[in-house]
Amino acid sequence: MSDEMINVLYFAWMREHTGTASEQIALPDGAQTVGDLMPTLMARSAGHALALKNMAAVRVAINRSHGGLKTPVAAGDEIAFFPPVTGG
Amino acid sequence: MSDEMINVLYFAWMREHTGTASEQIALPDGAQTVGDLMPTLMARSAGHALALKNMAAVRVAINRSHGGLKTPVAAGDEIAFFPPVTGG
Amino acid sequence: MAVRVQQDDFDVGAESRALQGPAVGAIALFVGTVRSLSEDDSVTAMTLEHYPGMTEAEISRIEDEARARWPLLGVTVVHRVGRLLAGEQIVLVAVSSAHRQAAFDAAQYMMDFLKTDAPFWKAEERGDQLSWVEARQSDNDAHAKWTQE
Amino acid sequence: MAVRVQQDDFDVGAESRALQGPAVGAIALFVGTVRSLSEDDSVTAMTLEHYPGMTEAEISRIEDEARARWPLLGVTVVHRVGRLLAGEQIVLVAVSSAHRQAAFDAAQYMMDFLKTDAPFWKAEERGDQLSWVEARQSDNDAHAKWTQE
Repeated sequence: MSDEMINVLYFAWMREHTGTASEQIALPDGAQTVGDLMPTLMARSAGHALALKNMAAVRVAINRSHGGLKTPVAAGDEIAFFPPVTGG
Repeated sequence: MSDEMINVLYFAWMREHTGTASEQIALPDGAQTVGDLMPTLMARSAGHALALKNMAAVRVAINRSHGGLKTPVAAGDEIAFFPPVTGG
Repeated sequence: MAVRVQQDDFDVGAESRALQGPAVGAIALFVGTVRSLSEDDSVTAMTLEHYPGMTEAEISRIEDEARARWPLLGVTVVHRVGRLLAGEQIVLVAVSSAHRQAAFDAAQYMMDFLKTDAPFWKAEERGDQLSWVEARQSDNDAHAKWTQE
Repeated sequence: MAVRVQQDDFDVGAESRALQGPAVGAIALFVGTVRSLSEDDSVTAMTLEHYPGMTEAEISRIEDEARARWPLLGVTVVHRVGRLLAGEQIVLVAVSSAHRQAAFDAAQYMMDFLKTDAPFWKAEERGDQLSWVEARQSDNDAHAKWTQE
């Protein structure tokens, strides 16, 4: 494990499943994209695994811009996971 | 001339040209459509002739519904002439 | 009343609130105002003439056609007449529906038909010059697009 | 400020007035409200969660895209967050332009993108049950139509 950290946010029902709105995690060794984070995140709890198991139903933002599993990540990034939006 | 009357209205610049907002005229003998009224109306004054000379630029309403030169007319009708509308 | 032709100004907020209701999810509103600046032009006021009786009938007909096309919950049209100063409100079309697409489409439809069918005429004041506004081809085109669908 | 995310209610009339100006001829406004009745459904309140910082950035981006597409004079977006009762106002998009087509199109464009891109989530209350609202396919379709042009 590197000790470079990223900040991970969860919203709406994903926040309820993971039990947290925000957590700091170490950037996994060799992780270059959002997709590379998934095994680490899903291993954190049964709730995390449930929240993240169907990524087709999940949206991702990197540093407050919409992205996806292939978006690059780096230390210090803010990665947010949330359901499709329902405002307006 | 029959003594059956129609009421003729003019709006906007047509009112200014004819010098009148509203006039009662006798329905000309044999007149069946708005078009049949035109010679009689145009003969009323130079201003009427000017106002009505280019009917492509004029709109007609018969009893407060949009119509045209071929719309039937009958005694008691209200015939209005006006430029293309510019409200809203 | 859904259709009003009046000299007095109107309150967009009050008209919007009046359209709220338990089944309403969307309110689309359009406000037309007296433009004083356009290109090198400077309009200080305008006078709106209309055809009393026909105006209300035409707007009600346009409302009926919009209600036949979209599931509307409420419709309000207010059109001012008489002399209006630059910057003043001229017209309000406000429509409520369960969903936004119907509200937007109906408001736009009603404005497009109002522009071509409702018997109003504008005369603009520039200094002490009064001139009748000519109809715009773009308004006929906007009307036509609804019948070509 | 053109984009506001707030708990407080907003005044549609004041927002409309704030967009008036000498070159303005058209103001298009959209108000979204909390629907309490839909089919056999009865919603008493909803809570709106959002992603502070990203929300404002996304709405500003949507505004920039609308301004690049249409000649707009003013844009206001207000979106409420927190707990809202049935019938309350949720969102306002208001756009001013010289002419109505630009104002209507831009208001609709901004609502369509706000619905798919701005990070808000609704949880509805039915009695003491709270449930997250699912995204609607029709909102994705409305978004898609702007990119297919």
